[in-house]
Amino acid sequence: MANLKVEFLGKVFKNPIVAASGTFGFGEEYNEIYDVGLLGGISSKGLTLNSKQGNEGIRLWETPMGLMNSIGLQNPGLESFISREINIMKQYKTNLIANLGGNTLDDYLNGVLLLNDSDVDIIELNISCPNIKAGGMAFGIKADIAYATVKAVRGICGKPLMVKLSPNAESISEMAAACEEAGAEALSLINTINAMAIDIYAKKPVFNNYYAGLSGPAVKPIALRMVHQAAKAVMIPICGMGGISSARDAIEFIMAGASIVQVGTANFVKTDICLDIIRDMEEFLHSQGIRDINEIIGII
Amino acid sequence: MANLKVEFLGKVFKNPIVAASGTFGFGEEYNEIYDVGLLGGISSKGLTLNSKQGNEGIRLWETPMGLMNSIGLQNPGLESFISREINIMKQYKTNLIANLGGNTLDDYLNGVLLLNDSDVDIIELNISCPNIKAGGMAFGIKADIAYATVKAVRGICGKPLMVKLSPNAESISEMAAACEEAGAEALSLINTINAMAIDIYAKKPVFNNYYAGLSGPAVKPIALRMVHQAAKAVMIPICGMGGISSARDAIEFIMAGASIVQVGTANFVKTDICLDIIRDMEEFLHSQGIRDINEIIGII
Amino acid sequence: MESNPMMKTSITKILENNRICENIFEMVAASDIKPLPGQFYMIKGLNGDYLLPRPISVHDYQDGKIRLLYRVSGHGTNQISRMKADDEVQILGPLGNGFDVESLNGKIAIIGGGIGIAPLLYLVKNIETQKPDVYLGYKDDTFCADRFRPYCKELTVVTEDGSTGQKGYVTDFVNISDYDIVITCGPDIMMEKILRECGEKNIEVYASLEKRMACGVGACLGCIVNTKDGNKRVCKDGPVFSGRDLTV
Amino acid sequence: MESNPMMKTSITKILENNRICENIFEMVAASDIKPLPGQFYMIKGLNGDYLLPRPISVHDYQDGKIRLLYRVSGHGTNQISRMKADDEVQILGPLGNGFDVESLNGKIAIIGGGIGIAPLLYLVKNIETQKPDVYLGYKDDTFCADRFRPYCKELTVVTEDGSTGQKGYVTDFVNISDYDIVITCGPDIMMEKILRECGEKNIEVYASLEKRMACGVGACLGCIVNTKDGNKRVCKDGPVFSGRDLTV
Ligand SMILES: Cc1cc2nc3c(=O)[nH]c(=O)nc-3n(C[C@H](O)[C@H](O)[C@H](O)COP(=O)(O)OP(=O)(O)OC[C@H]3O[C@@H](n4cnc5c(N)ncnc54)[C@H](O)[C@@H]3O)c2cc1C
Ligand SMILES: Cc1cc2nc3c(=O)[nH]c(=O)nc-3n(C[C@H](O)[C@H](O)[C@H](O)COP(=O)(O)OP(=O)(O)OC[C@H]3O[C@@H](n4cnc5c(N)ncnc54)[C@H](O)[C@@H]3O)c2cc1C
Ligand SMILES: Cc1cc2nc3c(=O)[nH]c(=O)nc-3n(C[C@H](O)[C@H](O)[C@H](O)COP(=O)(O)O)c2cc1C
Ligand SMILES: Cc1cc2nc3c(=O)[nH]c(=O)nc-3n(C[C@H](O)[C@H](O)[C@H](O)COP(=O)(O)O)c2cc1C
Ligand code: FES
Ligand code: FES
Repeated sequence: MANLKVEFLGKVFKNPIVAASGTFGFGEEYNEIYDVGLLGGISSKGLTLNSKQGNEGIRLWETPMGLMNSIGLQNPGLESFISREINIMKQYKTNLIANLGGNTLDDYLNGVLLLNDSDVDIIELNISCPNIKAGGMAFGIKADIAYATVKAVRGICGKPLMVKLSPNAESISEMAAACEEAGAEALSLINTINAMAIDIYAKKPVFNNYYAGLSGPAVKPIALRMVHQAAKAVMIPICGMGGISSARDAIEFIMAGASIVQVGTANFVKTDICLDIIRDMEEFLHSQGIRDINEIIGII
Repeated sequence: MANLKVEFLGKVFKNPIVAASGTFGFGEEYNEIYDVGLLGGISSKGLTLNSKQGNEGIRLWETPMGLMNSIGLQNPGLESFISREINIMKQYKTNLIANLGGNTLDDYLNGVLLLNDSDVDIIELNISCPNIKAGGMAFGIKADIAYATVKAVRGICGKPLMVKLSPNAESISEMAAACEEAGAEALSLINTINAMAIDIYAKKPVFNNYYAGLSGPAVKPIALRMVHQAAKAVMIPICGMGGISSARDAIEFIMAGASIVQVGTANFVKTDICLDIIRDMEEFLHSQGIRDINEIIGII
Repeated sequence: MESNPMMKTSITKILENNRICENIFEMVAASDIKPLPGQFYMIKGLNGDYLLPRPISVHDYQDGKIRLLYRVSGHGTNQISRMKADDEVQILGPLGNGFDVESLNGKIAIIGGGIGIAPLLYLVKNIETQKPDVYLGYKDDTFCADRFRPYCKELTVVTEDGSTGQKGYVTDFVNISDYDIVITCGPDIMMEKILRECGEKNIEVYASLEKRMACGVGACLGCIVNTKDGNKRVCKDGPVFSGRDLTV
Repeated sequence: MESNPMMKTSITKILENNRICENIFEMVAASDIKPLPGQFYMIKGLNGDYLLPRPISVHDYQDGKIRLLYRVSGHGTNQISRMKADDEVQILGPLGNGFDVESLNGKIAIIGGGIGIAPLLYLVKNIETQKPDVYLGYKDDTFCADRFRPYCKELTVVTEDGSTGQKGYVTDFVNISDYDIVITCGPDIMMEKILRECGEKNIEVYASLEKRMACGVGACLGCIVNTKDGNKRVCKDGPVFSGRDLTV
């Protein structure tokens, strides 16, 4: 039996597989299908200070081995989260990551203050949501804006702070380094890649916002490159994601420098795929005579 | 019969379908299979001043609905091109685009000088090849470097000048605007996206250069978004590409702002796919009562 | 309308996958969980070159076998239709709320349009109190209409081209005011018309809705419909909605 | 060694696709172009979730039908193996230079390893001057060895586990010096050994090489092999190379 246990931001992850933000709700629905406590962690649906109804119009669009989404951060708001959803999530014996979005610095700061007193294990600061028109995006594109944001958040944050990077950043290496310097204790990447689809019969963009976020196996090779770049640019640990659909994919991210990984779109392809991935990772390590997953983190 | 004819940089394209650089050689091999003169144009394999042997090690890697390549600009060099390959290409009754790569500004300038006196219809300045270690890449990433390069080239260029953008640019909009301002008469995009693959058994990156360029259907939604962004940022015409595999894809790019498009990886999937695309585009226009393809260029 | 007593992902061999007409197919597969009428499954062939499973309603269920009636309307359903007996298929479900058949009392009209008739057979078979009147509208080919006959009081078949049954739109042949409850599934335009009319006449109405889905279980918030009570998930809170709640 | 008199992309129905043993399959499809021994085809099922066609050698050709013998070694060949008679397959070819059978004069040894035996049958059948000695090396299952018997002077079968024929590596059972010409196809390590030995002993040798391919026709420069004469394309200048030209 190979060891899959990893320490990340001072928390023990029983395995490196975390359900990705926005693809797993608050775990409740998937827990009807399998015990989500078997996962290393769950990253919550992206939360905002106030509840949000999200975007109008088509929200999902399939592409060749990819998925575009424009959910627009529909969520119950932080107050509801802290009084209700967090308690559901806490029942599962796994790490609870609160994914926090926002349009302005104040949104982030007020959000963090609320989460400070809650039971979440890690805050994942989402400076990269591509589906909000005003503001949200810029935080994730320019390294100097990201630096200022993370620095301010770090100043008041009482929880381990992981910053989620956007693949739309001007330079992933510079962005990663800026966030580290500003006090991020870990980085997660990638969020979805800005993309477009057109309904050629209607002669209109498919999404009301024109662009939407691309995820899934199609983006994996790009995500892996970015995780490798980020890992080379910083000393802090990394949570890698983007298209992971198999143990092989997960191991690639880990070898490229991720300590833990998130699985998003693949949950839609096969509801219990995370369990397959955990099982197959262990088998891979065993077959290769690798006794501990920690031995291969970042070996490339 | 709908009209597929487009004028682009003063040349008549009998249809908007151009074989993409690096995927079609100099047309010779594909012409054994079908009459490549039926295409709107052919963009040559990327050329450099001196001949190049290209990269060692694995050069191709399949990904979910994508292809990574690290050819490294293997080519016979401009002298050979001008004395030999160009004559082969000129036999085909179609537009001849010379794709020009380089590591230094001087490479580009000397290359353009040679091409000035040749029979090529258009020069496609490739400031974006991701597979050359030194230099090559930076031209395509920073808008100010691109500006300086294009400006210098424009100064001596006696041919219509199309600049090929990299999706790895910090900002596609700024890059497009910078190239326009520097004198580019058209833009083509996207080149391949930097990506990575790892051989988890060997614990090594698949490619000697670590990263390689991703193309094919997987990248289409990203490419389409970038073409739309570029089209909104400039007034000059655009040649769109990235994952086009069907008439539907081609029409999406045209609606997003491309006057002509290039088809690359899809040629590998089905050797004569360009002919299918041309036929199906015409059928689409006809079925939608669109009499002239020019009516739908950039309508989104 | 309590939902999902149980559901699971299973990979199973297709028992049958037959063409019914033009581009309508029927798949039969084993499933040991008895679905509620109106529930659906997320279906994916193991070798398809499409990413997401496709939502398909239960058309019938008997002796541990589900029947799915589906129309080839794009790339995914095309590939599903090419599968043969013994090929492996991934099935998640049953999903969604389904119809609360026990609450259906009174004179019932069931109105299906096109492939929207798929979920209605299993519903009709499970209405115990009183046989409903069933109205089925088609463009031309009138597939599977006969399957309804044994379970309904009256069956009205309508085709747009008049090739079978009455000629016209199915909605033109229903006198809504005759019924206590109306249930509908079909093209948006047909359902909207019925919802509006029932609303005006204050008649209880249920519609089974369709939205693009990713997770199918309520987690991704991709399949939202606006209701008077805010956003609802078609996959989890639906696909069956009461006209009272919808904002049409 | 002049190449490709003609080639084309065709979409055709599979005539047969049978399992031969463990993970070796054989596909039969119609093709009206007679290939040269050593040529290959780019093969793709119409519904596979993989992007690129797979290169597969001609194993045999008769009466307008090509036979392809292939090993399931990954995702694409796995999907190809699941296709059934009447499923549609896209075939591009014949491609590559092939063997120049007319120039093969003298005592010939043909050495195949594993699935590398695939292209050798059609070659052996087409050597007219003198029947060659054929050496086939396998890990365990000795598939298709009997097919060679009628066309060779002597047939030596070797398995690594000794379950059939001789036990050991096939290269241990060939006395290279006995031959004027050696032809080989199989694992790199086997071919390298043979190339080196033939080089030392100055014996004419031909190897059929494998490289990852995209276009298959010589345009993409993805399948390069270093030769004494610079980079050559395995798909167009090969797959058959003379030991004289290779740098091993
Ligand atoms: C709850 C529910 C039950 C359904 N029951 C049936 C049924 O019993 N029989 C039947 O024939 N059809 C049914 N549908 C519709 C069926 O899901 C779509 O026709 C199918 O998904 C189209 O897939 P495609 O690959 O052929 O089309 P494509 O256009 O290639 O699909 C692209 C993407 O859009 C989605 N999509 C396209 N059209 C629809 C649609 N109308 N509804 C939902 N998603 C769509 C696909 O799922 C896929 O993700 C149902 C839909 C829902 C939501
Ligand atoms: C000229 C030529 C002739 C061949 N003839 C035969 C034959 O007759 N029978 C047979 O069983 N095999 C043959 N092969 C090998 C066969 O092409 C590969 O086994 C097959 O492509 C593997 O595909 P996959 O999807 O199963 O593997 P995957 O590993 O999933 O393939 C991923 C990618 O790598 C490529 N690839 C992987 N392994 C090889 C390889 N060994 N050679 C070339 N490309 C590879 C695939 O084509 C694909 O693009 C031949 C190869 C070449 C180049
Ligand atoms: C439907 C959907 C909703 C998402 N919502 C969020 C979100 O609220 N916050 C966030 O940080 N990322 C969100 N993401 C991005 C994912 O967490 C993940 O970064 C991305 O999808 C790449 O991983 P994948 O390819 O495994 O899905 C969402 C992704 C999808 C597909
Ligand atoms: C094998 C290969 C070689 C390529 N070589 C070149 C090149 O020499 N010069 C260049 O500008 N682009 C080159 N490209 C990029 C293509 O021209 C095109 O920009 C890219 O592949 C996206 O289009 P596609 O998805 O249709 O292939 C190459 C692409 C491939 C796949
Ligand atoms: S499909 Fe994910 S919430 Fe309905
Ligand atoms: S596969 Fe393209 S050159 Fe050989």
